Amino acid sequence: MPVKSTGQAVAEALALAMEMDEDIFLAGEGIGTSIHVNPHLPTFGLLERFGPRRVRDTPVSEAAIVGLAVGASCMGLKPVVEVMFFPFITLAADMLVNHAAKLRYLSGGLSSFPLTVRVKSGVFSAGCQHSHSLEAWLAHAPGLKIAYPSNPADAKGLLLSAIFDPDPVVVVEEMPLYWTIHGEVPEGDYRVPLGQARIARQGGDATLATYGGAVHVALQAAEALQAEGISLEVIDLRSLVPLDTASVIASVRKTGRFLTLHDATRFCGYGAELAATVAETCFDELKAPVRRIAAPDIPVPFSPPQEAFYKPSADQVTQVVRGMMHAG
Amino acid sequence: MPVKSTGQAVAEALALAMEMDEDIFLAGEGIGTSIHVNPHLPTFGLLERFGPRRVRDTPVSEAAIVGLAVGASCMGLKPVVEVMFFPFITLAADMLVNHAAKLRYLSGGLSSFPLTVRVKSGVFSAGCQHSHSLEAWLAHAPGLKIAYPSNPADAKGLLLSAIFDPDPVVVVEEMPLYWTIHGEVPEGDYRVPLGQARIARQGGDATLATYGGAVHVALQAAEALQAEGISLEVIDLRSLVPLDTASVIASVRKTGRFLTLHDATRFCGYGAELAATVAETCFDELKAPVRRIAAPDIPVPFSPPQEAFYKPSADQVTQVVRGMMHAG
Amino acid sequence: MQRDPLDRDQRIGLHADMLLIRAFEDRITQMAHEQGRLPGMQITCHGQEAVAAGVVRALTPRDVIVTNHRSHGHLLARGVDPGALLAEIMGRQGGLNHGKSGTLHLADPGRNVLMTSTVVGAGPLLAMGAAFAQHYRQEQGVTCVFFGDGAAAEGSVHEAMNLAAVWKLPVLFVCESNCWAGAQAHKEHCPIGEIAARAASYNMPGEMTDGNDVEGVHETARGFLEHCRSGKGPALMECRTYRMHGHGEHDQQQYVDKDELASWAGRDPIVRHAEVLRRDGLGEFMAGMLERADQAVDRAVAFADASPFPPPEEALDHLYVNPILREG
Amino acid sequence: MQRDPLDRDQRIGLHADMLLIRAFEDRITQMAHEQGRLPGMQITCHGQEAVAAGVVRALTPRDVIVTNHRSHGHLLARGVDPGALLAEIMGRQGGLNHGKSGTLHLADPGRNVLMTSTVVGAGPLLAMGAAFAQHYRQEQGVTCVFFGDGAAAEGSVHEAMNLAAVWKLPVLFVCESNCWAGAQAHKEHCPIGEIAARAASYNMPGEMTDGNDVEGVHETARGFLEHCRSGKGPALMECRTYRMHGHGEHDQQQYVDKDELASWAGRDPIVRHAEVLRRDGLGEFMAGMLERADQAVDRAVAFADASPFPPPEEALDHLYVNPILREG
Ligand SMILES: Cc1ncc(C[n+]2csc(CCOP(=O)(O)OP(=O)(O)O)c2C)c(N)n1
Ligand SMILES: Cc1ncc(C[n+]2csc(CCOP(=O)(O)OP(=O)(O)O)c2C)c(N)n1
Ligand SMILES: [Mg+2]
Ligand SMILES: [Mg+2]
Repeated sequence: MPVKSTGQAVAEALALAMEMDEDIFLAGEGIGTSIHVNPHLPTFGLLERFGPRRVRDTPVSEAAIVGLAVGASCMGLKPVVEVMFFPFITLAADMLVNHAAKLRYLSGGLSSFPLTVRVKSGVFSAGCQHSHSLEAWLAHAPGLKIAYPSNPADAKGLLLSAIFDPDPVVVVEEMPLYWTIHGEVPEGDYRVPLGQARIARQGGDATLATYGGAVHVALQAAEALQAEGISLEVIDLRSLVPLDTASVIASVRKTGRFLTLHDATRFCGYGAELAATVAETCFDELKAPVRRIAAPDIPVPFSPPQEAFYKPSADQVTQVVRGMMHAG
Repeated sequence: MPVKSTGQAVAEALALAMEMDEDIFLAGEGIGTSIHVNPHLPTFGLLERFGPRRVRDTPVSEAAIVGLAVGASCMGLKPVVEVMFFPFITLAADMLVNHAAKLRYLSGGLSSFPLTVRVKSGVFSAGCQHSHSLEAWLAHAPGLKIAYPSNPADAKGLLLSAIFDPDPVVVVEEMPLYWTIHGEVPEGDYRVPLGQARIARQGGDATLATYGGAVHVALQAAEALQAEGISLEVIDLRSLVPLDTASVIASVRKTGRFLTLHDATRFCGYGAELAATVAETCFDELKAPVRRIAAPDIPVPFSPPQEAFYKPSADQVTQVVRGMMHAG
Repeated sequence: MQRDPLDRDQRIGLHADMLLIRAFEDRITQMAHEQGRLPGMQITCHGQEAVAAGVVRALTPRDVIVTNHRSHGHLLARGVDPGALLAEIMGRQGGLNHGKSGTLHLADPGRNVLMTSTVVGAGPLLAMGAAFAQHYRQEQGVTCVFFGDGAAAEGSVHEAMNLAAVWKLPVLFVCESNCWAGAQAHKEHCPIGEIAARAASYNMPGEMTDGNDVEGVHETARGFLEHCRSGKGPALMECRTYRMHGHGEHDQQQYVDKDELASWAGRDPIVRHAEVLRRDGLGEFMAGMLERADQAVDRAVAFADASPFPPPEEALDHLYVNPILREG
Repeated sequence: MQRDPLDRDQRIGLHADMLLIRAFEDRITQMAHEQGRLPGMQITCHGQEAVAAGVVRALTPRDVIVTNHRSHGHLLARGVDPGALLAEIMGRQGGLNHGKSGTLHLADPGRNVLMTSTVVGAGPLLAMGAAFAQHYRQEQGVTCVFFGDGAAAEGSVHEAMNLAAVWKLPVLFVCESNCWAGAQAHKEHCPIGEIAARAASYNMPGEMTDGNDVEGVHETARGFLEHCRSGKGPALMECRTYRMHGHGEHDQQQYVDKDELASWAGRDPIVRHAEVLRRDGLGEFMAGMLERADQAVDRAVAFADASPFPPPEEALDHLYVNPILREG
C-alpha cells in the first residue's frame, strides 16, 4: 500500500468521492484557492481537478457554509463542507445543532440530510480563538455523528463513510496530523465504518481510550510503560458518535483499569462520558478508579511553553498509569 | 418571609440589583414590552419601573445581545441580558465562548467581563427548536460560570451573585418553574454564593445530584422511596460551574451510592461529569455502580405523550435507586 | 416585464386559497380557547393571507418553499391536506410529521414545502442551500423563503442574501413585513423602515409591495420568480401587511394601538379582494366558497380528532436514517 | 462639515506613525523568516498604514478601539509600546498580554485598544457593546472598530450595524477594504463591489475613501467621528487599500495578479505622503524620521529578546477574576 500523509489521505478521499458521485460538492473558506501552497493540505489541487462548480470557495460566513449544506442535502445532494477551525463551529452551531441534527426528526422522518462537515482542530501556536476542541459539544447534540481520525488510513476511510452516510456527520481533522503523520493508505473505495473502534496497541494491565493526535501520545506512553513491565492497551475510538462502547467495555473487562486521554479540556469533556460509561458498566471488574487525562480547564494559551503545558503529554499518561497500577 | 413564585423572585433580584447599581442594565427580546401579560414572568413590570434606558428591548439578534454584554461589560457596565430560549444560545455561542469566556484570558488579565446572561430552559410543548438543555456545553467552556436554580430563593440569590460576580455568568432559568414553583424568598440583598450546593433532602442510602426542575422530581422520588424504607439524599447543585465537588463527595462517602438526574440528554451530558468525578474519587466507598438518569438521546418531541416520555420521571428514579439497593 | 394578465380561474383560485386559510385558522383560534384542545401555542397569519396565497400560487410544483413559525397559509396555499396539518398541530400520529414537529415546524417535503424552522432567521440560510441544489443541477426551480420583518435583524439573513447574490442562486426572499416582531414594532428593530432597501447592497432587485392586495402580490411574485428562474440570481420582495391576531392566540395585544389595529382591519385582504371580484363581475363565482372552506375544515377536524396520539416510545424514531444503538 | 485644515504637526505626525508601523512590520517580516524566531503566523498591514495612522490619529484618548488579526498599525498609531507589542508577538512574559494572546489578539486596554478578536466579524459586535456603554454613560467617546472587507460577509457585522443604527450608538465602522479575504478576491464575497453601500440600508452615513491617502482618510474619519459624537448614531467608512504582503508572511501570493500587485506598489501610502509633504515644503521635517523609527524598533527587539518566557504553570492564571478551584 502507498504511504501517504494524513492530509493527502483526506484529499484522496475527497477526490474519490467526487469521482464516484456527481451529487458531491465541496464548499468552504479557502478550500479551492488557498493562501497555502502545501500538498499535505486536504483540499490541495481539488479546484484544478474538479473545477469551480464542485469546489466552491465561500465568503467568510460559517453559518452560511453549514446552512448551504443543510439546504442542499435536503434536496438530495451530498455536500462536504469545511469549517476552517473548531472555535468557528460556534458560528454555525445553530445550523448544525438545531437544523442539520433536528430537521429530519422534526419532519417525522420524511427528510434526510446526508451532509458532511469537516472541521480542523488541534493546537498550533495561534491561541484560543483558533484552537478549542469542542467535540464534546457535538457529541451532546443528538442527530449528529462524529468521526475523529488519528492516521491517514482512518482519515480516508472515515471520511468516505461520512460522505456516503445518509445522516449528518462531522469529521474532526487534527490539523498538525496532516503533515506529521504518514502511513499506509488502502487504495480505492476504502471505508472505515462509523462506530468501530480500533485497538491501536494490545495490552493487559490497563485500557486507555482516546482519539485523534492523542493516540500517538498514548502509544508513546505505552512504549515507555512497556519498559517498566506495564502493558497498556490503547483504543483509538475513531468515531465518537456512535461510540463503540462494546469494544471499550470488552477491553476494560480484560484489563480491569481504565483511563481516557484527550486534548480538549477536562470538565464535561468527552472523557467524562467514557469514564462514566465504564464506571457504570464495569463496576465489578475495575481494580482501580477510572482516571481522566485532559487539558486543564483554560483556553489554549499562546506562549509556547504554556501551550506545551496545556497539551497532555506522554509523561502525564505514564505517571497516571503507574499510579493506577499501585492502586490495585 | 414572603412567599413568591420563581418568576417573581427573579424579577425581584433584577429590580434590586438595578436599584443598587446604576451600571446594571437589562437587554433582550421582549423583556420590556412583552406579548405576555403574566406577573410571574421575570421581567414583568421592569420597563415601567426603570424606563427604556435601562430595560432595553432588542431586535431578534442573539449574537448582538451577547455581543452587547461583552462590549459593555469590558467598559465596566454590568449587563444582564436574556437569550430567550436555550437552543438560541447556539446563535450567541461565539460571543459567549470565544469572547465573554476568553477575552479576559487573552488580555492577560487586563480586562474583565462582569456580565450575566439569563437563558430560559425547560420543556413546554414547543418542540426541539425551543427546548434543548445545553448546560453541558456551557460547562465545557472555560471562562464561564453557570448557575441553575430550582426554587424562588435560589433564583433570587444566585442571580444576585451572578450579577455582581466580576466574571461572566450564565443563569439558566427553567421556564415552567416561574409559575409552578413558589416558596419563601429572603428579602433584601440576599445572595447564594456560586459554587455551594444545597442538600435538598437528607438521606443515608444513596446520593442523587441534580439541578433545576429535576430537583422536584428527585424529591418526589425520595418521598416515594421513603415509604419503602429507602432513604435518598438529594443534592441540589445550584451552581454547575463552579461545581461543589466537596459536598457531592462528602455525601457519597456517607451513602456509598450515587446517581445523577437531569432533563438534558444523556450522552456527554452534565451527569457524565458528575458520574465520572464520583467514580474517580469515591472508588472505595461505592457499594454500587454510579448511575445516570437523563433524557434519551433525541431532540424534544412535540406530541404530548412523547414529550412526557422524553422527560425523566420520579418513577424512573425510584426504579433505578431500588436497583442500586439490590446491587450492593 | 410583460406578463399575461391573470385569468378568471387564477383570480378565483387566489380567493379560494385565502378563504380556506381564514376558515382553517378561525377554527384554530376557536380551538385554542378550548382548554386542553391544542397543545402549545398557536400562531396564525390572520390578516396576511394575501401574501401566502399570492406568492404560493405563483410557484410551479418544482419550486421549493421554506417557511417559519407562521406557516399555515403557506402550507394550505400549497395544497397540503388540512387534516394532516391539523393532526400535526394536535400532536397526532396522523399528522404531517407524526407529531414530532407540532405547530411550529410543519413541513410537507412531498409537496416541496421542504423545510420549516422556527429559529427566527434560519429559513433564508436553508433556502439558499436548497437553491444551490437547484442551481447545481441546472433545474428550473426557484426556492421561495418566507420570513418575518423581525427575522431580518438576524445575521443569518444577511449571510444568506450575500451568498445567494454572489453565487446568483435562485432564491426569492419574501419578507412578510407585518409591523411586529413579537411585541416589538417595526421601527424598533429596523432603522430605515423597510427591509427591501437592503436589496441594493446585494445587487439584487427588491421591492416593497402592498401585502394585503393579493393580486398585486401575485403579480410581483411572478415577476421576481421570472428573474430568479432566468439565472439572474435572487430577489427580495417585502410585503407590508399586518398581524391581526397578535404574535399568537395567547397574545392579548395590550401594546398595540387600537386605532392602528382597526385601520388595518379595514384593509382586510379577503374583504378587499371580494370587492374587487364583485366589481369585476365575478361575484357569482364566489358563491358557496365559504361553505366549501368550512366543510374542508370540518373534515380536517374530524380527521385529526380521530387520529390517535403516537406511542410514547416512538419518540425514539426518525432521528437518524441509520440509527445509533445505545445502551443505558 | 467645515473643519480646521490639518496643521503641520498633524501632517508630520501622520507620516511618523506610518513610518514606525512600516519599520516595525519590516522587522517582523525579517524575523518571520528566521526559523524559530517568532511562534505562529505573522500578519502585517504593509500597504495599509494610511488607514491605521489616518483613523487612529483622528481619535481622542477617550475614544475606544476594537481591532482584529491585522492590528499592528492600529496599536502603534495609538502609542502602544513597540517593545511590549513585540514581546507579546513572541509569547514573552513582558508582552502586552503576558503571552496569553500572542500575535493574533494583541490588546492594550489601558490605551483604550479595548478588545481584539481574531474571530472574523466579531469586532463590530464588541464595538457596538462598548459604544453602548459610552452612550449609556453619556460620555463623549466613540468606539472605532477596524474590520476587513471579508469580515463584512459575517452575520455578526450585520447585527452590529443594525443594532448600532437602531439605538444610535457612537460606533465608527472602519472597513479596511484591502481587496482580499484570505485568498478570496473582493468580488467573490461582495456582490455589489463595496461594503459602504450598505450604510444606506441602516440609515447611517457611509463612504468609500482612498485608503492609501493618509490625509484623506484622516479628514474623512474626523468628519464621521463628529457625526458619531454628536449623538446621530454610527457611520461606516470603507477604505480601499491593498494587502501588499498577502494574508500573512507565510502567504506566497501565487493567486495574486503580479500587475495588480505592482500597480498598488506604485500607490504606496508612505511614498505618496512623503511626496505630498515634500511638495508642500515640509521635506525638512522628515529628516531623521526613518532612523528614529528604526531605532525604536531596535529597542523593541532588544526588550522583547530580553524578556523571558512566562512560567508554564502561569497558563492557569488570568481566566477568572474570582478563580475556580478544581481538583483533578
Ligand atoms: C432565533 C430566535 N430568536 C427568538 C425567537 C422567538 N421568536 C419567535 S417569533 C419571534 C418574532 C419574529 O418576528 P418576525 O420575524 O417579524 O415574524 P412574525 O412573527 O411577525 O411573523 C420571536 C422573537 C425565535 N423563535 N428564534
Ligand atoms: C470566523 C472566522 N472565520 C475564518 C477565519 C479565518 N480567517 C482569518 S483572516 C481571514 C480573512 C479575513 O479577510 P478580511 O476580513 O478582509 O481581513 P484581512 O485579512 O483582509 O485584513 C479568514 C477567513 C477567522 N479567523 N474567523
Ligand atoms: Mg413580523
Ligand atoms: Mg480584506
